[in-house]
Amino acid sequence: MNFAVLQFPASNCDQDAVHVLKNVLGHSVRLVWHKDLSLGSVDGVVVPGGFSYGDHLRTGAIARMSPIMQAVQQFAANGGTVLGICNGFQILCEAGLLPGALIRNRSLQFRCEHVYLKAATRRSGFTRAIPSGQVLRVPIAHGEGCYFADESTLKTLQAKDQILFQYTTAEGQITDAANPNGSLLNIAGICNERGNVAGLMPHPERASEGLMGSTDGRLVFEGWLQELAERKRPLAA
Amino acid sequence: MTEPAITPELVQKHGLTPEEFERIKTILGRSPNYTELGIFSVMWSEHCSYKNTRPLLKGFPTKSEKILVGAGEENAGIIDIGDGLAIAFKIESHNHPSAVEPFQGAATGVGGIIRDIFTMGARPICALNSLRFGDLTSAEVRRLFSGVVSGIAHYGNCFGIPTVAGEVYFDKSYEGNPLVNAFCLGVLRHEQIARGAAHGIGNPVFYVGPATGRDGLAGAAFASQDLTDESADQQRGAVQVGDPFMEKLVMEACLELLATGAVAGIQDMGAAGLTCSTCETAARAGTGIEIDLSKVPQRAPNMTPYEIMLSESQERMLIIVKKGREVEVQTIFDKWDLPWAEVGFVTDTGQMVVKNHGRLIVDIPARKLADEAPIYHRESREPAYLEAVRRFTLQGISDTTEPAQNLKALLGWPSIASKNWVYRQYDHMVRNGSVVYPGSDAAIVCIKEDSLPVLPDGTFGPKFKEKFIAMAVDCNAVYVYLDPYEGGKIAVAECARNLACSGAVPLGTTDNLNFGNPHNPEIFYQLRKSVEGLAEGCRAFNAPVTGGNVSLYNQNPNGAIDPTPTVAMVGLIENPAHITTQWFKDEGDIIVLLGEIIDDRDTLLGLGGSAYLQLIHGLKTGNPPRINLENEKKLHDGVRALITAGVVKSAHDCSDGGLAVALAECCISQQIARETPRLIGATVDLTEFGSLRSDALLFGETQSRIILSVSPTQLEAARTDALKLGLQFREIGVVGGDRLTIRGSQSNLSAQLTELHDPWWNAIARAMQ
Amino acid sequence: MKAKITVSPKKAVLDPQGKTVQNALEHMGYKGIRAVHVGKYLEIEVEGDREIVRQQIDEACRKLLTNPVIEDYQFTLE
Amino acid sequence: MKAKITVSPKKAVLDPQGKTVQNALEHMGYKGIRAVHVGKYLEIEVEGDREIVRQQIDEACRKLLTNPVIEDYQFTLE
Ligand SMILES: Nc1ncnc2c1ncn2[C@@H]1O[C@H](COP(=O)(O)OP(=O)(O)O)[C@@H](O)[C@H]1O
Ligand SMILES: [Mg+2]
Repeated sequence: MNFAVLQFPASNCDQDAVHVLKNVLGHSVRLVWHKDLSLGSVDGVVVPGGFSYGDHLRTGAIARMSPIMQAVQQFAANGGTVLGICNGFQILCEAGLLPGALIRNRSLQFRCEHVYLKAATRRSGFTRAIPSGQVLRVPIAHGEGCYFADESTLKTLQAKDQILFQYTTAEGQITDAANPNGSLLNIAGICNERGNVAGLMPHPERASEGLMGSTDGRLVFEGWLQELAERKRPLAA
Repeated sequence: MTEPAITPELVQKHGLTPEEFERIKTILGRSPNYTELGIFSVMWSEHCSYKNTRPLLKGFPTKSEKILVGAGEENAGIIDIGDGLAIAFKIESHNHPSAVEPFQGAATGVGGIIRDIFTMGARPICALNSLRFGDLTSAEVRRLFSGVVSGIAHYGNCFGIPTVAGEVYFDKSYEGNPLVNAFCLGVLRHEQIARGAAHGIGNPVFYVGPATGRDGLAGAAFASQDLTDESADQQRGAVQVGDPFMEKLVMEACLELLATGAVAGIQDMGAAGLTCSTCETAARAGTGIEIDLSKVPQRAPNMTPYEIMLSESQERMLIIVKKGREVEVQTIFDKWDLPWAEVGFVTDTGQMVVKNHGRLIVDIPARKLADEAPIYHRESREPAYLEAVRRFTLQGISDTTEPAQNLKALLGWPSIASKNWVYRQYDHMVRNGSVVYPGSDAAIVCIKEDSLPVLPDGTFGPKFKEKFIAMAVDCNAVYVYLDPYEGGKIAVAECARNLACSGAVPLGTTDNLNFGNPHNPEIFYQLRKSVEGLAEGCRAFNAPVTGGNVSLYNQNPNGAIDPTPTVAMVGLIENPAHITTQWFKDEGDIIVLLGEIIDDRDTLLGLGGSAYLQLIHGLKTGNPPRINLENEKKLHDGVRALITAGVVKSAHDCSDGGLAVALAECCISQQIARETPRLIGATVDLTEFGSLRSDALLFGETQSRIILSVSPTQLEAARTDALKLGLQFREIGVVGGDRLTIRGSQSNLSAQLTELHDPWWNAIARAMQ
Repeated sequence: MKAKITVSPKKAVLDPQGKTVQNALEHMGYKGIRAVHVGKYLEIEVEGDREIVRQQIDEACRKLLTNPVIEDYQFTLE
Repeated sequence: MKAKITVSPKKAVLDPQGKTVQNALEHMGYKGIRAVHVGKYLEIEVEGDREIVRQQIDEACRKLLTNPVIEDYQFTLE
């Protein structure tokens, strides 16, 4: 596959995303500069983590005005798949590609640690490779990861199966104590109605190699790759 | 605008003595003007010139076959790690700015040390921090502590550098004068080493980064004064604000530019800003430099030459460009939307010349300014308090009757308790290289392809096998206070021991000398003796000093801080199979103690200066434990050999809190995920030492001890190897269960792991509520 | 001209910062505090036709300066 | 009563956030912007004697709500 990883000023998990897609999973990846107008020909786009524009004003607020975001909007409108990780999730929300917003952690502190997650649905490419019921251990690293949306948006998310990941206990229970940032419904990741744009606060790219302490995050990419492979395969005659 | 006349009062206000002023007049052959006076005052401050400490620093070992750039040559030292790769690292203090404005002070401290590293051409890949505060019972201390930690988090997280290790101690002596030492390490190929020298007569000089404001005016001079309420007040107007976003862009642009080969020399504008960067680059190259201030981007209206030259606005760099290649600089900096300006050129005069709109303002011999600051051999006298310290005995201190309570108290003592409240606020994983996170003896970071700066063709260059860098930072300042020489040695030994336990071979050391006012002979004695101790230690472990920092005048109205020569050591692990962590792994594994159970030549049995005496008896006194560096070295080589032989499952050194605390840490310190520790118990039998005092046996801090766990099937192999290596090898227990039990014959200690974990994990968070 | 923009969290949005400030104030001994909300304040110095500026600021608030999902804003021109 | 407090970075102090927002606005095509400053806005709902409240708010601003080293504040009581 060919992936584009966007690069905004002060993206800082861009190389990490490249590393995993290229060196761990063996696909071809290009970094795409925020001032570019086109993504080129790609199968998938990663909006990586970091502190685009220093998180000034609001996380993701300024990045979403970047020229490249027009191309991402277009790519998504054409059904292309986009994955936002951490700051990427924040940018996609600001850009209106995903509903809701990410606000300051209820602890008011940045948090870097492993958390437990469960896929809330397996309908999405990003969750389909996760064995049902499996609890993933993946790190978070954010100060503003508390997912917020108004009640009707939350209802829609639930009704349309758009909640991808929820924070859980080690046993897979969705409890308040397992919620590291105060997200409504323990939401760690969602997708749009069509299912082709997704965002999550935890960092699957930091949990894709044994040496880094967990390989659970790889499942997110593997599912995505399966889906892309199916799309590419000409429909069986 | 008329400039103030040069009066003796003005000279004194600039921290210069009448003799120093005479020396300036001799150098110039005339009286300096106001701007020149300011320039001399910052360049000749302790912070920039080391005028009080240079003779002492000469005692450090600074050579090894692996050193590519040595101490004092450049902004940071560089060490070869094989395969054409090298690392650059250094530690630096930001104590006084952090006392005035903890968040920004600490943040800009991190920014400054990161700049020192990428100035060398290296890509910064991880950071450490060493912190000291007063007692957490004080609201003001809590404000400083939380401000400093969030400042470090803010800068490092946003910049995108993992903060992977550190240390935090709390002691009254730091009240009002916290210590904030920040360390950064970067990676590069040998051929990518950049120099801070203004080579090439006629080469243009570029200023890049944000505009100059009035921030941090004369910060270097500020760092070289006692911290009084008054000086803190005066400095209020001078707070530097850090912008990690800007620095990230400046770094990426500089690394991209360095790859083009268009750069003749590069230096960051740190302490003393434009002044220091211009005169040092010229002095290093033996050239001169001329700049015109009217070309320097300015943030505030009507800035005077004095202000522009002395400003410490952050995130700025000085770049000497090869003539004819200016466009490459402009293109790259425009790409990153960064301001740049051509402000001058390199000359052959040896002079540092500053003009403003063409009018001559400053004309000083660069080398004399940069390298010929006066040097002082300060008077040194043994501190009076040491006599009482040496007289202290254990007589009248009755042995413990409640060891389990003592252990819980020690684990919940903020200086010993888990620092997760701190490091969970730091992104310690970004860049996907952190292999061992904060929480074990040393942090370990993987060096892989994308750790490196790019090459001219935009690639990372030839493939290489991943390498692993281990780092730790340590200093038990109470030991140093009680015995500066021995304490200095122990600071190095503890750091090296942390590396050895994680499987690493030391490569080099960087140190940060935090002391009080050196004009006080007793303080100078602490400084002199502890530097001697550090130097001995670095020699013993073949870990030469590649650079460091001196921070003096750390005083509050009640006196000086405890002498705190912080030591950060860096080591290498070639094979990932040798990466070792401190926690016990599997039920049934055998617990082994390497080293003597207690140093019986120590009349205080390891309790002098111990955490136990401080916390349980309220005593900060007694001779600290002795250290024999030869034994210690043998221990480190031994533990590494055992690790390499594959017989070690965990290794943890005994330090603050002694054997009992170390054992408890082996049982409770593995963290699986948020609020999910992995607890694993142990049963330890020390009855054979029944004749010893329990407090000394459990909590004494005898040096040169390491706790291993070994699989029963490998025990004999481990023992055979250890004895061959001349180590003392003693089976003391078995891993397993949900309690820690230590049997002695005077008393038994037994506690549920959850009861040990709770105070240890939560003590700081609770103190901060 | 100076546009002064105040941005506050929407009522339905969790405002832990407001709560923390309120607790701290109460700790310091201040009485009678009913609620605290923490938001943002922006000052924009701008030249141009007053009416056009007003429209532009309003637009900028909607497009960039605030996020309507979580924030309300008000501004004055001076 | 409602105290409305605006906090802005001191003029001499670097305001990286303001600068970034200014650049972003210019990139979006807005003209004539001289400067942008980004600060904080606090609303405190409080009961009590007006004069005493005024004093208390002022004190709280100095001691807790702002950092006098780098920030200025203003407030009104409504
Ligand atoms: N300020 C800090 N930043 C990051 N990590 C820290 C900090 N303070 C302590 N740590 C980490 O916590 C662990 C325990 O630290 P410390 O108690 O100093 O251990 P030791 O006694 O082995 O030197 C280490 O892994 C250390 O790196
Ligand atoms: Mg330590």
